Amino acid sequence: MAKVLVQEAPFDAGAETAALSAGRADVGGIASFLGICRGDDGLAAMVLEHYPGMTERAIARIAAEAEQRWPLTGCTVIHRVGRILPGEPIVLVLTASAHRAAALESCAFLIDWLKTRAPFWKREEFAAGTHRWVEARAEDDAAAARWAAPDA
Amino acid sequence: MAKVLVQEAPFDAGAETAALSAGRADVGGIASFLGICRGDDGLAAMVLEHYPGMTERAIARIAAEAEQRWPLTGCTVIHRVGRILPGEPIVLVLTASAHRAAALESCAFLIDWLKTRAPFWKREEFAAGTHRWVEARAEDDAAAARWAAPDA
Amino acid sequence: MRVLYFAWVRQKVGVAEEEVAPPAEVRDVAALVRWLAERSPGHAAAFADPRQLRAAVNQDFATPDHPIAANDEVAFFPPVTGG
Amino acid sequence: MRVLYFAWVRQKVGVAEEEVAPPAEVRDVAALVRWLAERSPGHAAAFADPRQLRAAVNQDFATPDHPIAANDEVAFFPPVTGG
Repeated sequence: MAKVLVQEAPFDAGAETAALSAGRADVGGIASFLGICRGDDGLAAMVLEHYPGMTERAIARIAAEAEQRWPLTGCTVIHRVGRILPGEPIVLVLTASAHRAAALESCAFLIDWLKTRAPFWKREEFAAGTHRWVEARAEDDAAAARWAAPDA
Repeated sequence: MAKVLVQEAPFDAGAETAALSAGRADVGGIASFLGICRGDDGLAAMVLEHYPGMTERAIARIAAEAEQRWPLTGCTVIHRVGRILPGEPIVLVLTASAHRAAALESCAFLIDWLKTRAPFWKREEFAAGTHRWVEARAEDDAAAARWAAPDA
Repeated sequence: MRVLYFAWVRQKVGVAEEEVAPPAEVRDVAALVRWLAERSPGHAAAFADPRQLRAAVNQDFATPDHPIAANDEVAFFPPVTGG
Repeated sequence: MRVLYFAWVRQKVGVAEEEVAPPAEVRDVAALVRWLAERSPGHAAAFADPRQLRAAVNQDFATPDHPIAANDEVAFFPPVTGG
């Protein structure tokens, strides 16, 4: 059963990682992906909007799919919302398993599916005072499609 | 230029991760793999031996290959040696890039090549007082071969 | 029926959510889109190109032919861009 | 020539390293293995099955046909198991 959090507050990636192996000796590897807000093109801030209720539900479903496909001993997904500055973390995906391949593959799977199946929207605010909604990228759809399933 | 450390001391995965994005806004994602000592079959400790000098050289070469294949903004590899207890971390691989695919793929590449190309040897010590050298696994060779290069 | 809007769909419609009571012949998501588009110039702008919209019914992604009922929660938004 | 041994190769040989001066006709890694195997029962046991050994010359992995010279550092060990 994955730990899923959607929150405005920053998170402690080190503490979350340690929690997945604390007090147990069956974890051989923990893979993680930390998504960070880049400061391209004079970006002043990223504002992340989401669909409360559906977001948690969608992430839990994606995590359950990962747990069905790979033998995980733990899985944590934390996604921030609200206003995020360049250099600040946005999302953390952690997967733990007895073996590294399961951890690495499921981590890549989770972030690819999160990008295309969880209801978040990013608005970029620029130093000049302008802003724009980030558009979905065809590469993200292609990355998610690599993991195609009957329900995809 | 990757940061490569071979050491007996534990490492701080959170601090190493933070260091890859501190003070810069061009990092979009950091992938990591943390290898942990499992306590299978009554394992009391794992003792890691290495070839001082060649180890650092081999890891630096593997990291340079990753930096040539993917557009990384940073790369850190820390591998512990000496006596390690079940539940303790053994190895940390971190890769940072503007985009997640480069970070995720290069992280998987690094740990796969580390397993087959860096001169470390593991001896397992069991509660009963017996010990045995860990044997190389065909799966590790197969995983490394996925990334085959002209020099592989 | 509760209808929610997110991102630029919300900005164009002008509200984040509203209670609506479409007539009985509005039976699926596609019909609801056509019916909502008539409500105001903001709605018309938001729903001008349905191919740019995604929908959820009761917090699950839904296709245009997905049936809707009086007590449903229906949401409209652009393709997602999280992660 | 400095020769290093690691893991069970070291345990079987009984020392971690030694200085050796093989004759001039010992020109490659494979010949050095045959020559070292004669030095003691421990060496013979360590080098009994060369297919289970890996070698490095001057800290780079080397194949059996890799040439060796007087000032080289040559190492023998089992397949690696780090990570």
